[in-house]
Amino acid sequence: MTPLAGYLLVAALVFAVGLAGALTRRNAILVLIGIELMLNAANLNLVAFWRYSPHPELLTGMMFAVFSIAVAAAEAAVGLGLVISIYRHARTTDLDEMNRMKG
Amino acid sequence: MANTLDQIFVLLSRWIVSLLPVALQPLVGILLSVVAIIAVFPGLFALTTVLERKGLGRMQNRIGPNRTGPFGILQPVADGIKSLTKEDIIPTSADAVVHFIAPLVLVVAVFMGFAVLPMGRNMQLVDMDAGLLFFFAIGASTELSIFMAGWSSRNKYSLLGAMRAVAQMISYEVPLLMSTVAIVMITGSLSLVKIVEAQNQYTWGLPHWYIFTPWGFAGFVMFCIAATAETNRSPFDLPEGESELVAGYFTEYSGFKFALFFLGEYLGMFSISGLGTTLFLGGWSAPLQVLNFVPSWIWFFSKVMLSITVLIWIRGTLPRLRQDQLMNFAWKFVIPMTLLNLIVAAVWHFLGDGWLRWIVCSAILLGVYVIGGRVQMRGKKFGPRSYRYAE
Amino acid sequence: MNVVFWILAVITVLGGLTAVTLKNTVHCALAVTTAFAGLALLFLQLDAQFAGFAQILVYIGAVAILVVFAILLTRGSETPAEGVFSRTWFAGLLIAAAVFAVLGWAVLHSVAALPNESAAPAVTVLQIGTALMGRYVLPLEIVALLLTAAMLGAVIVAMHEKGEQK
Amino acid sequence: MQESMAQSFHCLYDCYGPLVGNLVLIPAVPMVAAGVIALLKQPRRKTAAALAIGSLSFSLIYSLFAFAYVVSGWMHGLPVRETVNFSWLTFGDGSVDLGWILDPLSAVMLVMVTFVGLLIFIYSTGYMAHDENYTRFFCFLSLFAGAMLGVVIANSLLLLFMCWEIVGLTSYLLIGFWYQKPSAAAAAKKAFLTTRVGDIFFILGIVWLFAQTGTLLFYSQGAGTLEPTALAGLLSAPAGLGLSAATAIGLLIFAGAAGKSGQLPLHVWLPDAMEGPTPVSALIHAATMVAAGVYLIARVYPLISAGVQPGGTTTALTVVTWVGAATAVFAALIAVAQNDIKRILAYSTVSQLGYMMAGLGLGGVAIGMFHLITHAFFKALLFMGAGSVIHGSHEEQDVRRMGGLRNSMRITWLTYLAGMLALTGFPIFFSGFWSKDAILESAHHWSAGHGPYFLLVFGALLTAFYMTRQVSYVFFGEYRGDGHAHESPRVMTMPLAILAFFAIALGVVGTPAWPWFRSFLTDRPAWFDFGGFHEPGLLALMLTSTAIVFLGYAIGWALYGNKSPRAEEPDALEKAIPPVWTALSNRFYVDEFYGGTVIAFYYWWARVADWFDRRVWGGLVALVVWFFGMLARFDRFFDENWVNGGFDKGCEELSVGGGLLARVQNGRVQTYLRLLALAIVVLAAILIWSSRG
Repeated sequence: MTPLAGYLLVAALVFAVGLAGALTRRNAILVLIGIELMLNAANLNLVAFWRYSPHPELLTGMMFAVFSIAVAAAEAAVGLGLVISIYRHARTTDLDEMNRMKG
Repeated sequence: MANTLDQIFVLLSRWIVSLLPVALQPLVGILLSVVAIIAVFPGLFALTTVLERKGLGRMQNRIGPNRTGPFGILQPVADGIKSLTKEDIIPTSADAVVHFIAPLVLVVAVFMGFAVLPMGRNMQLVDMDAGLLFFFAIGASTELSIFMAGWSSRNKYSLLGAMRAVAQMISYEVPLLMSTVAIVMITGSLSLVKIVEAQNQYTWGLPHWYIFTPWGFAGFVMFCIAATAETNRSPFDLPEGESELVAGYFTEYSGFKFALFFLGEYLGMFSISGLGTTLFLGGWSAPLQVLNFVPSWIWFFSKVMLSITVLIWIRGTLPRLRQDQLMNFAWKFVIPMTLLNLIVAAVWHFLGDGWLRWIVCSAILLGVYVIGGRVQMRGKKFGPRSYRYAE
Repeated sequence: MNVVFWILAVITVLGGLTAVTLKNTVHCALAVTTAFAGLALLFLQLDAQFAGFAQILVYIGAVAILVVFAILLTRGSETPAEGVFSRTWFAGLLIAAAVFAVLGWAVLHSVAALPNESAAPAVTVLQIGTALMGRYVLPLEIVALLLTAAMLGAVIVAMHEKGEQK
Repeated sequence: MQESMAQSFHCLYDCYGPLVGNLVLIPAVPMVAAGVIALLKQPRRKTAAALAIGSLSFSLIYSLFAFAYVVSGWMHGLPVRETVNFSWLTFGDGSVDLGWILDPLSAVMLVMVTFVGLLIFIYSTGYMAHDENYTRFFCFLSLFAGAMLGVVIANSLLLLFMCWEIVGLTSYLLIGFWYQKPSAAAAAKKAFLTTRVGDIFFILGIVWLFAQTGTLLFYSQGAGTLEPTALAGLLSAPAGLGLSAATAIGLLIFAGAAGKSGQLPLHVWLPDAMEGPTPVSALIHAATMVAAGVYLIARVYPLISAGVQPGGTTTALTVVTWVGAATAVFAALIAVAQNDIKRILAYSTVSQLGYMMAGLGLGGVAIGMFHLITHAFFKALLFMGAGSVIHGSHEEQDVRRMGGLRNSMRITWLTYLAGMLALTGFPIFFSGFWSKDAILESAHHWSAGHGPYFLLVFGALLTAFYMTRQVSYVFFGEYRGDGHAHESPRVMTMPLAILAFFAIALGVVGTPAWPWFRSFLTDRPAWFDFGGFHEPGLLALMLTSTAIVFLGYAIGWALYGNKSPRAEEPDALEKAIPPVWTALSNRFYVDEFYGGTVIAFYYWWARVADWFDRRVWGGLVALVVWFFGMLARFDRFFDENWVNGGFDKGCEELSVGGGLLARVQNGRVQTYLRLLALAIVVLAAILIWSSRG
């Protein structure tokens, strides 16, 4: 059976990939996708640690994961709504052009 | 005797498995059931197409297919051959990969849905503890395939159809789920097997099917509506409304892929009505205690076919909705009512046994439905409709 | 080391990679969906049925669709002229790599300390339900509130210009 | 049956039948209905009425079931007293419990309230037919009904008090229902404030009781305040002035009751309350709410009569008795000289309440309650009759401008007559006779002096007198109003008839021959024998009261009978004895007295406070303001000359630095994200590094 480290490494990899996506893509939606990936990686960690914890019957880690999934759904909804409304205003989803807040 | 007949398939598979070396047994056991599913339901599909076409024909005062074979029984075969031999066209501008993957995803997802349906006593592929959740999770992924199909074929009809379909399926997935949650609440389990067993009891020879309770009945109505919408069938067939956008999201499909889509549609119909049967109509349990000697799987399939027939009938009867009507209906009537159903189910549960809960629950439901219906129907006029039949 | 895990891991990571590298946004969305699916299966590998199905239901059933919708509504699927990567993609890549390095380093360092496989917990949905209604009822309520708020917020944000258009 | 009764009687903390378990539905359903009606739109009159009446009829049916349950228990010799108690809020180791109770007292009261209430609801559909605030009216009505029923079933003084206050509120709302009439608004305010005075004492009593016993439940398996252990404790606890805590608390609670039931000296609000719509007067200010005070005393009777020897009395009881008797006569006297048909009835109500209180004080729960029940029926009848009269003679309320209505309004006339005879206690055939007679009898046997007895007898005489006066004014002679009177619609007369029937028939259950009611309330078996009449002095007593009543009729008829004086010419009695008349017609100047003392004092005090504000505090404030003004000037000076220079310099520095920082703040999400990630990397690195060594 797979050791915990395997899952952790996969999670780390997915997290890194997500981060890379969030950092390198122009399109706001894809940045959001990257963020979703990072969230998922975190969930994987949670579940993995739950599974390998001495008391899995306490359900703590998995519950956390379930809740974070729910929250992620909310986050996606709001984020995409924002992107759409920004697109309505600025006619673009390119983050490099969205720098109105420049100091 | 009756028992062996009832369990015949189970015994059969056991026997076959027992012939094999131990190492292979679990794998083969599963494979057998999978093969069975893959064999049975397409067969049903063929049967249903004939049924639908002839039934609709009669309803629309036509004859329906009657050339191939006696009473056009062989029509599906002919169709199958035709669709297999047809050229498989992929539009030049289409996104070939996605265009190819879409039907596969659809069919696979739909087939997976059958894994948790108990089609008879001890006749389910897996008795998952979260079976219902699994079913819906799989069902959710069909939307994606539809989108892929619509988007990949670079055709505004397809795209529009896909968007409509996805929007509609998402909107109606909520009530579909909600209407089943009541049952989960009462049964205290997400496992479809347990749900059926909970309904497989009799008082005075009458079954404890959930449809025979106030909330169950209301839930069933809601479920039927949502299911019809979920399977994109008339009156909710906007995504493939021929008169509006040629054939919706599979306009650009032809040949075998088209057949796959067709298959997928019907399999979806089967699985959803199988679910409805399992949840509300007592799955494989007999409608009367005295009829218990009839094998359970016969009951299951007859119930499924019955509900399919009803679906066909509805298709032959009701006109198509408009998109806004569709959405309003989903969000302003069906979903609130399913929510209400949850409350009623809770009341039912907490009032405990006795006549009181019947009265209270029915009262609440009736009251709200009457008022809600009034509000929805305010200011709408319905005139009589006159038909003229040819002699 | 079992095979299934590695297959799933590869699927997931590949899905992620393609998602962040592909040009066509819709393809990215589809790729990320496979990544989600892979993760869900990994959950199942970890005997977390409920979480896995929830993952499928939420991510593939809802989030992916949302993303796709957003893409189509913002015409994101047309690849922009000046490349899909932002001007400073290199820095971003470096930093991501650094993050992975740190994380991986951390993991590998603590391999010895990590707990070993315990017997598969027999977690029934019933237990989860009772936990949700018992110990976790407050978080549950809060999440419900949050979701409602999010839904309203999303709706308002996305359609508040309706007045001007009509 | 037997066993279940036995079991339910020896009920442990929370074992009770479903009937009692759901008893709370009785008040709850009308309250919910009120809520729903409140949400209705104004034009939905039918729905509102239907909701109110439907909910109350549900309560009535349920109450009837409860009543039957209690009666059957009692018939099996197993007196029912079932309670449902639950802890409302807990603090430390103490807790405030609420609960409801089903026992003969509450059962009887439930049936009475729901029944009379229902009739009045039906009546109001006719009476308020032309009012545009129909829905609001029914909302208030059913809210009131719910609260009142809550008072009835309450098994906790606190719960009772809550409902009590809601009742007060609804009474306020309904008196001021026609708030556009300034008099109505004023009356509503007056009622609210006056009852408040009583309620303050009441809540003081409650708090004290809680401090003494640590619970407010009436009955809870020996731990309740009305059960021997608690009572013993209260008796032993001294409260100064040689009173025991029991007496003191009893008196405080009685003050509250006096406020609600318009006992002397807090009766002033009740007559003014007649500004409200007549059904309201009938329901709240005759039948139910004002009776709540009496009911309260009956409920806490064990407390008030704590430590009483058989045949003896206690301080609290004596006070109750005297106040009651005094009120009875006082109000009756005033009633003699009123000309507003409803005011007459109002004062008569006050005096009848006096009777009830006296009955409680003298003869115990059964006697007082019996009069309460009978009175509820015939007084509701009288009020609704008055309403019908007013309705029929074009909103005319002055008795001198009516007359001769007995021809034009047949049903009203007959029913009114029945009510009037019942009220005055016409012998044998009318319930009022028996209930009043019981009170008189117990007054006669009272150990502590005959004062109350004579007062009450005098009261009876006056009652007969003023009712005769009113009836002959209203129904005899010829019509003196404008237009011509007409009979009211069926929906209004039908309840009158029903009530009239009960006003007559109810007497049956309270005759000395068959004291069913009394034995029911006191958990004794009842059997029928004429021996009841052979008690010493009883017959004599009955004869006396009969004689008194007829004397009253005679005088009344002599003075007012069948002649129809003009409104402007002085009243017959005034011609006879002017000074008395002026005193009476001015209601003994009680209102003026209060106006001269209490209210004047408040005005004066307000003026003092005002002056204080202006002069003293105002001066201080001005001083402070001036001081700070000076300070500010100084500051300004300082700023302009020293601070600014340095500050400007600092600002320049800052702006330069900000400019540098702003480079980072380039408005790109990804930049921020990148910094974030970098920070994470660094932090994690540090963490791991530190954890290694």
